[in-house]
Amino acid sequence: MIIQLIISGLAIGSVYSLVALAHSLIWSGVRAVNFAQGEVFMAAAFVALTALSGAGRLPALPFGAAVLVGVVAASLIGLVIYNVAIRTTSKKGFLYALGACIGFSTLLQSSAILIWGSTGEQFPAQISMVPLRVGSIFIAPQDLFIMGISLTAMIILYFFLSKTRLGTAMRAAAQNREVAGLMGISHRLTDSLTFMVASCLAGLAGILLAPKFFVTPQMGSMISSKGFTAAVLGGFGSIPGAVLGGLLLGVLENISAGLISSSYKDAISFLIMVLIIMFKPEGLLGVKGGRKA
Amino acid sequence: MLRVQNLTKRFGGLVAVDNIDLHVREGEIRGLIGPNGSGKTTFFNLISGFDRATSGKIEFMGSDITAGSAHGLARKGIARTFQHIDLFKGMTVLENVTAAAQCHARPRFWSSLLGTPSVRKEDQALRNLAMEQLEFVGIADHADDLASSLPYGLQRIVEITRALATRPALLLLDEPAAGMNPTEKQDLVELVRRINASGVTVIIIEHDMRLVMGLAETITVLDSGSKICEGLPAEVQGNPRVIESYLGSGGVGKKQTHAYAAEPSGALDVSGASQNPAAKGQDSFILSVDSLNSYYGNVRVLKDISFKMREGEFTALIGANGAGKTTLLRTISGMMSPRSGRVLYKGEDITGLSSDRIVARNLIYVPEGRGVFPALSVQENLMMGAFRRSDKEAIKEDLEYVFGLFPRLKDRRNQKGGSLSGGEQQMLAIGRAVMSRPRLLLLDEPSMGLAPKLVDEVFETVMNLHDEGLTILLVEQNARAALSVAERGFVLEVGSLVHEGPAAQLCDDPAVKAAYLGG
Amino acid sequence: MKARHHENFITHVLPFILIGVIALVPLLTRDPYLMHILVLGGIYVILAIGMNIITGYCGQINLGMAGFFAVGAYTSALLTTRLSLSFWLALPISALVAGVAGVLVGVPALKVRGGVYLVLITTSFAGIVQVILNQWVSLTKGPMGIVGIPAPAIGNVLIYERIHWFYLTYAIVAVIVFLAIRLVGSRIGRSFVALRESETSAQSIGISPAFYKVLAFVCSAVLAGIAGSIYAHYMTTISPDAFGFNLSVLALIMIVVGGIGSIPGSIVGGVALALFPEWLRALGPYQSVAYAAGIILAVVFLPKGLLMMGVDAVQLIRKWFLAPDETSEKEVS
Amino acid sequence: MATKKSLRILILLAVVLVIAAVVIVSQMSRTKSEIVIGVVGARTGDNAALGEKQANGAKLAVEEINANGGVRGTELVLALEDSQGLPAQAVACLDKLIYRENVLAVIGDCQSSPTLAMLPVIAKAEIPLLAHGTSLSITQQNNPWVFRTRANDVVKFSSLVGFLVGEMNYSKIAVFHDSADYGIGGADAIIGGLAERSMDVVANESWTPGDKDFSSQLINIRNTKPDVVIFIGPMVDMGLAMKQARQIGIEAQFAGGAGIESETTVGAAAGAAEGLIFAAGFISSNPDSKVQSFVSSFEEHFGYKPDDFAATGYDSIYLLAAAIEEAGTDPADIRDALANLEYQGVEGTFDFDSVGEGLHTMAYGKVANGVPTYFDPNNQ
Repeated sequence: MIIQLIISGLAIGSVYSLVALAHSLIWSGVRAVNFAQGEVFMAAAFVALTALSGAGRLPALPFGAAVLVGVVAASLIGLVIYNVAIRTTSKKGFLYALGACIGFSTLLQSSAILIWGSTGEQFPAQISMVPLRVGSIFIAPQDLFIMGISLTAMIILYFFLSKTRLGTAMRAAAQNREVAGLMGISHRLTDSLTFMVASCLAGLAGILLAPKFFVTPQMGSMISSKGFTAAVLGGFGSIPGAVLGGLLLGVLENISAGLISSSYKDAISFLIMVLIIMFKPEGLLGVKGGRKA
Repeated sequence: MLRVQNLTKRFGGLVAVDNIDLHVREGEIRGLIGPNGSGKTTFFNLISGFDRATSGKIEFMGSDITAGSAHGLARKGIARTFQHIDLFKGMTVLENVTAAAQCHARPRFWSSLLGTPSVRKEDQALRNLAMEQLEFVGIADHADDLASSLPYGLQRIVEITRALATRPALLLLDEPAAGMNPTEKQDLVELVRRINASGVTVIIIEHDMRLVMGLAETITVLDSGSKICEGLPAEVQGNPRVIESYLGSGGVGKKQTHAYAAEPSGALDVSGASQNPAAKGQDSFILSVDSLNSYYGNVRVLKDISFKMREGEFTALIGANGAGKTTLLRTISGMMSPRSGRVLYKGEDITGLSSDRIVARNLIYVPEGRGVFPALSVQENLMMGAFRRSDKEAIKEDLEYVFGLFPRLKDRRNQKGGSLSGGEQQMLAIGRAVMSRPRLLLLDEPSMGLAPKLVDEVFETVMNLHDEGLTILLVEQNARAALSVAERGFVLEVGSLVHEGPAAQLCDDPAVKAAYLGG
Repeated sequence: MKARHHENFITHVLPFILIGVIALVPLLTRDPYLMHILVLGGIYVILAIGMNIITGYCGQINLGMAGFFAVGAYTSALLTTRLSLSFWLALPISALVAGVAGVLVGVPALKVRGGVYLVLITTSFAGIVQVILNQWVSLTKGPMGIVGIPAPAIGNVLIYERIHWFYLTYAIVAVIVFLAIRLVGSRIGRSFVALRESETSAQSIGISPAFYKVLAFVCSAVLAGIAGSIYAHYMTTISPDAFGFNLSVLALIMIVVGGIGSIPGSIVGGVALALFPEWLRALGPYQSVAYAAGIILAVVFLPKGLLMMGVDAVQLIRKWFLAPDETSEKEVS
Repeated sequence: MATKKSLRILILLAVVLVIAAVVIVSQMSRTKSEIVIGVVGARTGDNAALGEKQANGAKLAVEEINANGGVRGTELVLALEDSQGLPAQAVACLDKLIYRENVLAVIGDCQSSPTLAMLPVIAKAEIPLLAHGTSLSITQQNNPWVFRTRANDVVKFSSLVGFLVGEMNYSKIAVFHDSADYGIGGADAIIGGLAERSMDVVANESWTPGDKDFSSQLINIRNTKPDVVIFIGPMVDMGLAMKQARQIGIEAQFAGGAGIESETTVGAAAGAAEGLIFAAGFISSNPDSKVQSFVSSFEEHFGYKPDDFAATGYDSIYLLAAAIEEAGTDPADIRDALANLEYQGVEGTFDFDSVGEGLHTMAYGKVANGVPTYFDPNNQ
């Protein structure tokens, strides 16, 4: 029973991790927060779905290509959000960035309703629905698929950040913007890059969950806040923290829902958020007394 | 009235305030001086409750206030100003001061809501009190101006007035004269005297030695967290330890001859451009700065700075802190843009270009405090230096060259930059600069916070780089060390160049000492 | 001295002009549709003032207003439906309860370092409130909400007609505006602003951050509670879905659009955000897209808010038409 | 003095602005010549899908009616407003419809809480409201102007229970519902229905609307080994729940009320809905000719099969048309006409009782090969 809960918790958790990663990357890199992350998540799923099933004159693409299209779309949206909502308001203060981002999430959601309608669509499952049975435990192949892809994405991210010049530059800028400038690294570049990478992750998360969930214009709203909780839980701005936080949140949610009461599931995620912020603001893997959030 | 007993404050490993004893008599003016990073401001934060002491005891008018909260102590009668002006910008001057005047008044929520006569009378009283303070200080006519709209000097005064409005017994002034012009400073001295005369005890941190020496009866000198000397201004000025703490130890004097003999060997041509020894002969100025004026907000930090540097030259720029050395380098390297004046680099006007553009022209700035990327490995840090370059082979060579310069770095190539010692970080910072193939290298306070031995080591490498034909502009507080390695020297005092000459002569020039210690 | 007069005028006179002008609308039309929008607008204004006290004046970003609003609405609804108290008793009580909620949020909020965490913690509070409303069925009737909330009565006259609600709401708004102006003008308001501008300096002159931050939270919560109570009795039926995250966001947008740290700004913002979407109804399916676009533009392009923009416009007009008069004045002052 | 002047200008400016506002809001009033029917429903927000289907059903009906010469020779016109599923907004929509568009009658909202908020306004404006929310309380506000054209939860689920226990002889029934009014109301109805037969549910689990992951609750249900699991909640949620139920190895028969057979739900269930039994007023595969013609023309208009909500919108318009045809354009007459009307719609036979409940019987269906099929247990 418990194991069953943990496994399905890990599946959803790995997706939380991706979204949490997106939040943490942006925070550590640009000192900003993208409150429209959930809608990026949603948009990517819709775009990928459209690519997969083909639209108008466009031919239907294979899954892999569709994913690519969706992720690219997400990163472009991220770029726009940075340049319109974040960069313009950076001088005016957090309040304005917040307002602009929220404007964007509404914009994306209502545009989605206009383009794809509000009824939502089913994302064709990529792998069999038949559950694998291990003893009394049932494992949905889909869950394994999700975990696998998220893991790969995280590994790729790790290599990008640690092994490539641009990735290192992003980390450098995250640690000391001014000096990074002295190395000839322009902020505009790294900031945009950070937003695009983060949006890629959020987008990928959306596409991964699409077959498990149903693709609707509203699918992003809850995920984004779960992503925040996960990021804070692991330590806001910490990359490994985000991964851990996501998995942990997924499992905690599932177990508590299974053993206590399912109806208070969301309350639990909120509660975790409040408790962490109050008693361990640096999170599980964050630096104590690290930069203010 | 203030009695501090072996007060200590640690931040992690660093000991910012080291076992300090201090007695301040009722009604005196106490000067608190010391070079950068000597823990003066931390000391203030401890007394005023903004930081908790690690150990030790603070007594104020007989009561133990070691664990007092900042706002609590303000009500107890300890007022302070801040090193970097921190006014309520959105408020008018009067509002700023009134906010302080209500220090001892109860909130009186309901009566305020209903605006009962009594509370109105009280509010009026507060406003009058604030007004009195403004009149006492002599800025009453600015009462309704927005605080942020005032000139810098006046903002300092407003901050002092705000502190006064809490009717303190002890007033802590943190570099009140910073960024003031001579006349403003005169008024300030006079004001502090009047404040003191009105029965307020004053402790003042100040870098303008003339001012503080003239003002304080007793002066306490801190160096790297501990009290090194206390006494009358004259005594302090003569005290060798004080002079050393400011002007620095002898440094690598032995290398001086070497420094003069220095001829670009061109063995490894760091600048990438071919460069024959003769180049130094002709009038080819690699850098020429003319009548540069830079401001922080309303503060004029650089005043018509003009100087020229030849290709291959090694110039030291010295002066007490607050003199504007760093600002000058930041302006040249494009991290801030000047209000007026021009910076010519190899004849090209680079004034106001963004820093990454200027880097692209091989003008490299090694910032104060090194700016090592703490979470990047040593090698990654170095590679970031070569961010703009794509010539993989050459980058490899240079990497090896840097490791040649600093063998320690080679050993630690995979360590995180943050885990290095101060000296190693400095080497890393210089190495990183070399990686971007500098033509002109701006070095900011490489000796800061380093043990003398390391200082020598760092300066030696810098000299070697110069021998390799690199043009260097070195900024140093540690005047002696700097002058011992450089060929030429400039002395900067409160924003303007006051002396210029061969390093050897400046080294013993009394005027230099004056620039630091006044008198 | 002139600057001071100008300030005085904007902070003390303008708000009542605005309310007065709105109160005159019935002379033009008593059309229930417009009245409904304006009543909502009035409720929004109260919410916006609350938001402005905590966020605009004290600088603490609070995205939990929906939570306080809901607490007020449900308290009032339960008191009147279950214990059949009168609205006039339920209103202050629900304000009080909301105030207590304000303490519950304000105290933890003290420990929070920086804006983002504050946003997250206040959002979580609102989220928790909504979950409770949905799940504690025995008390709140869960998602079905509470039906048949009685209309308030003055003497034996029921406040039922839209027009009556219009006058009642704006009477309350006027009182609140009056008190709010007093508050922000008082030493307390001064301390709020001091904390916003610089917490360190505020401490250095004896202002206790803990006390004043919590106080600010309570004030805004109380106002949100009052707004909620009015809302409940006006709608006569409430359900959790009316108190979602969007409401908190709305409160934020209202002060950003109207003017941050300004009471008259709150009035403009509140009414504007009630009218704006109705105008957009004409656009049919595109309305919410246009709405979102409008928000983004407002946030990015009018940082000072609609009100100050209007005031500046007035200044410009004066510069153009009253130039001579201007000069004569300089001579005077 | 300066402030005096700016004061005057400001008042002027403010007055101008307000007048402008008033004008903009009160623009485009309709002429009374045509028969306008208002439709209130969520077109944005979480329940936009319901509103869209309801509106499409209504559109189709209006088109057909006008094609046949309209009502009493005049064309029917629809005025659609977006309630976002929020009470305050629903009231605003209603106001706009009544005082701007001069509607004769209103249909909607498709959710209960907005509908409840609309009731006082309707009572005051004295025009008929054909309500589509299924919460019982809607018809219990003794508001003579309210007519419900969908089976309420009690009717729907007690009859479902009757069918499952009576006809199909299932005994171990588990109910899995959302914690919103639909779910809770439905669950109560089921428990009540079972209680009549002195039985009880073996498991009663719930989820918060919008949840995506139900494993924990489903595991609890699995452990009670039920014959039937009845799902009640938002369409998407139900679909996901069924899919995940199969994924963790629940083999029981699935069942549910109207909406569960919708393409949305069946699609979301991705195969898990196969064999699902449901009770609905409307079943798109009902052989009845009237239903079939509706389904085919709806599909060709909007590209997807109609469901409960679409059918309700469709029937509501026809009901109004019939009533107006008979009684003319006086609201009171229309109300009385509706009350006495007996009408065969695509949802079944409408016969409004004293409180305004229209539907009292249910049809049963089964999902076969992904499509809801009309289901008659006798000839299985």
